[in-house]
Amino acid sequence: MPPNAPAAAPKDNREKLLERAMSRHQYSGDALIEVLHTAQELYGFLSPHLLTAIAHKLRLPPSRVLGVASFYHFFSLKPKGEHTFTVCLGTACYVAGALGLVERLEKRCCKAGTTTPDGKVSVETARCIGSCGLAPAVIYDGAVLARVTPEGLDRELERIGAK
Amino acid sequence: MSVKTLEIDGKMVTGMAGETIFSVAWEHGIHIPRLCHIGGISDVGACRLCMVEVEGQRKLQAACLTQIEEGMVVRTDTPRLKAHRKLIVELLMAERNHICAVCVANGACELQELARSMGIDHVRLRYRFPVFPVDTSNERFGMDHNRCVLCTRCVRVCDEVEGAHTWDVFGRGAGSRIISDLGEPWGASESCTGCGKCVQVCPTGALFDKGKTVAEMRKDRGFLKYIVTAREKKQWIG
Amino acid sequence: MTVLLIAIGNAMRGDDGAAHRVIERLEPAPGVVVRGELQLLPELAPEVARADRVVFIDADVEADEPSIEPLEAGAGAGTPLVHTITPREIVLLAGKLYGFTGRAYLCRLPVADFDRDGLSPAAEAGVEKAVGLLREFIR
Amino acid sequence: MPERIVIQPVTRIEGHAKISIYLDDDGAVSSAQFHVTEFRGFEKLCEGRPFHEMPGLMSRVCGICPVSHILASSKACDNLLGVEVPRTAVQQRRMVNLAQLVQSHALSFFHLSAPDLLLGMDAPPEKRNVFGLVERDAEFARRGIRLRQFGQRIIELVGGKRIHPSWGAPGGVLRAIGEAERDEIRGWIPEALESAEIAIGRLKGVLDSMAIEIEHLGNFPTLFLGLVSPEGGLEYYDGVIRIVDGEGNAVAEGLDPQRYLTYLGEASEEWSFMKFPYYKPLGYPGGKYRVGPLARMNVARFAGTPRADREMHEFKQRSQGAVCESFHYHLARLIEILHAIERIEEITQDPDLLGSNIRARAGQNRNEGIGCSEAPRGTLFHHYQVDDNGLVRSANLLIATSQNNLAMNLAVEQAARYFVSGRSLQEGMLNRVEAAIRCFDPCLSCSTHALGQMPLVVELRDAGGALLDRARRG
Repeated sequence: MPPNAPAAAPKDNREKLLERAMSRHQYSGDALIEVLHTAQELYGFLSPHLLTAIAHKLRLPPSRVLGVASFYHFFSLKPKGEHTFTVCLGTACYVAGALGLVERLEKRCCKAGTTTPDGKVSVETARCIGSCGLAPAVIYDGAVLARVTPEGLDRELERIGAK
Repeated sequence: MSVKTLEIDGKMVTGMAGETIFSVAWEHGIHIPRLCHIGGISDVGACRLCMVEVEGQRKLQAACLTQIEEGMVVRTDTPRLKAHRKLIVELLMAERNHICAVCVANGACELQELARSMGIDHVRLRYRFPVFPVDTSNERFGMDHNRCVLCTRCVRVCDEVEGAHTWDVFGRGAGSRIISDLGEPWGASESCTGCGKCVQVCPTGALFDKGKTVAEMRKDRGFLKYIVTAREKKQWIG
Repeated sequence: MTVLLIAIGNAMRGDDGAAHRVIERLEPAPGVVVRGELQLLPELAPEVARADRVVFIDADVEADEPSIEPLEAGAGAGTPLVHTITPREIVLLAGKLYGFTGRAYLCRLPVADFDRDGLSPAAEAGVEKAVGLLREFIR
Repeated sequence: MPERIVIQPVTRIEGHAKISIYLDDDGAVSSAQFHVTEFRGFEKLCEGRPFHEMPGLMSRVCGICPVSHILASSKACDNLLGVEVPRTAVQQRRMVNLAQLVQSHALSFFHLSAPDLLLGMDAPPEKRNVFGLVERDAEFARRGIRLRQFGQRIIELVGGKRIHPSWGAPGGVLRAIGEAERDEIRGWIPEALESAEIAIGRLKGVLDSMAIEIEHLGNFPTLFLGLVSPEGGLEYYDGVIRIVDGEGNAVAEGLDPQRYLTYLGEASEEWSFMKFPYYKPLGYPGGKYRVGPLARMNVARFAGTPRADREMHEFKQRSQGAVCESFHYHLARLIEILHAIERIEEITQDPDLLGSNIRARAGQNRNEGIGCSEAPRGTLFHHYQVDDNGLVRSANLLIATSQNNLAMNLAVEQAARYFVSGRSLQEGMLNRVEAAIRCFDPCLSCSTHALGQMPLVVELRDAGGALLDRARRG
């Protein structure tokens, strides 16, 4: 998912697109995950307002909708930062020192799973991104960076002017 | 419907096809420990306390979800199962902040009773001491996440019996917690009817009547059988 | 012939609760009365006096192995502000005030750590042994 | 070089305590401090809890006087509900409070203090204990045990449990009692009254031989603070605060316990975890005051029961103004036992004691509640602030022992100045310094909310702070 795409779409259009996705599934409750995917792609994160709207349209209890949205890592309940670092913690990356990358990001930016207060950077972790040959790997704004070092992260952070 | 014969703990028993090991065992006086199961609502196999050994199967099976089969040989109380259950109760104790001595449900708590019956006099694991809030925004009831074991009885009774589905589970793993509606305070929930069924089925002091002091909370679970029988069979049992 | 077993300690303070574990694990037996106490208070003396034999079970950081030793009545060494008294003192009170003529014993349990949940391995092993010793003793 | 002596831990008091005695360049005592070096933070762990759980939670502050904490806590919660507690519950609460006073005072007198008092401060240490007492008079010692049992039995009969009863609750109590319980309590009374009077007689008989101790163990003017009934009599459950000075003149009358913050302040010192409350209008440390048995004898004008009135009248004759000798805490304690037994008897005659209306029900109507009652060791305040959902935002406990803190320090210093000399600690000196504290019967687990038992250490230090001698008890 290109992280900057949602902001580009005009607001009213997004509502329409979400409505179309729900309609495609005949507003079936079973399509909740698909609908949440579409919403996340359109808006970048799932606000309470959005979740309420989806719950009403799909005739689902709000607690179920939030329960599902909070269960999957893919969904975000808060706005993502301008840039996102997702550190792979799969076995190969872990062995190659991914934990040191998380530590560096947490030290310089914010705890994994959160976004810096200025909205600049989000730090995420993932199980295995399937790029074991590139270990340790980090997904930076959708692109996979190979054999990342803490110093490499420092350079990236300086380049985008974090902190 | 066909009758099936099987062996549980060396005893020959019979049950109807479709019945679970758990319910057949209980009908025959073999009481398998459980926290998430409660008669009258669906089973989810969340607590894993009712795990049993089934001959010919390497893995343990959740008795509340496993249907009986002809000729099955089941053991419910082996040393392996005992050790397993003990560890589960200890994990539950260590996961949240269970402090029996100052709990509203002291003396009437299913978790406490399980621990007692298993001879758990201490927990071998390091306590996590998570910080959880208490939600007393509802006018009549309170929810103390510190005492929740995530059995989801409240979620199911609210969905299946009351029909409101106010409760659900937020997040995953150790970060899970019970939420009402979109995670707002219980008192702000629009779907909650205030029926209190969740409070009565909660096995611990997590859901309680507001205004109860230490060791004062007692729960009445008889209503569930009454309502479910009334609904399904149009019989109002005394 | 009655035996009174008195466990002393705070079950919520790690190994301090070892004595309570011991009496919980002992099977009930005719003529055997068990009591768990947080601390000893003088009003226990009349009850001690009614028994033929009394065993105080207590955690002791200086014990290496659990043992059951005869306990002499006697005054403690100056406890000016304490709100509790010692086993020896209870025995003395029971004897002098209530005519206790039975025998008293102290069962010391090896312990290590009071700042934990549950028992340390050392205390756990001690509890097991002590249970065995006491079973013999009661018989 | 000035020097310092330290007694630590003040033998197995329920808390961790240390006495430091500082000597000046000439080897004379320059000052002494009574430190409490344990911290428990009970107030902190109440935060975020529903206030209805507070009486049960608070009973855990102390295994010696849980009832006092249940009561003050229940009263603070009554306040949050804004209800009037039914008379049956009030009578039960009064009775259990008095029962706790009897058992606590009986332990303090018969087991902790009587050996010093009745055998003499200079009796050999191996004799100067409860067993020396037993040798001297077994019947008297048995009476002591029975008196404690009387108090404990009432707590058990009414509260359902000897220690940490789950019985007090916001708005009232949880269990009604019946005729059987009441009759059993009544049955104890004649013997209990007799025992109390015998003890009083025995103590009065030896006071003349204790003139030096009476004079030097905490004898100084301070304020005295305690609850009194609206008529000015002894009162333990409810009432108004009265404060008198060393001359016995009223400094303040009819103060509302609800407004305690307007007249009581709490100072902290870096060398002790125990706080130092003081009477605000006189500042810190000028506003030092004493609470507990001696203070109650001084603030109340009368007892309100015949036997105790007789003793109290005589007690008040011991001084021109207020009785300022801390040593007389002991006698005051015995008079209180007598009074409490008489009051318990009165309560058992009240038919309302057996009612079934034991709890007033209401939702939360206030965000702030203050409960005040007299605990065995003095006035106890529980103060809670709760949010609109009834969760505790902050809790403050003002404990009897900490209110006596300034006076205890002064008493230790006075005793040290008079009895300690030289560069090493000797048994008789130590014993008197400890005895100064024992007058107050402090309960350090309450006052610091510390866990477990702690012994006493006394350290003697020179002016440069170098340790000269150290004694440890317990």
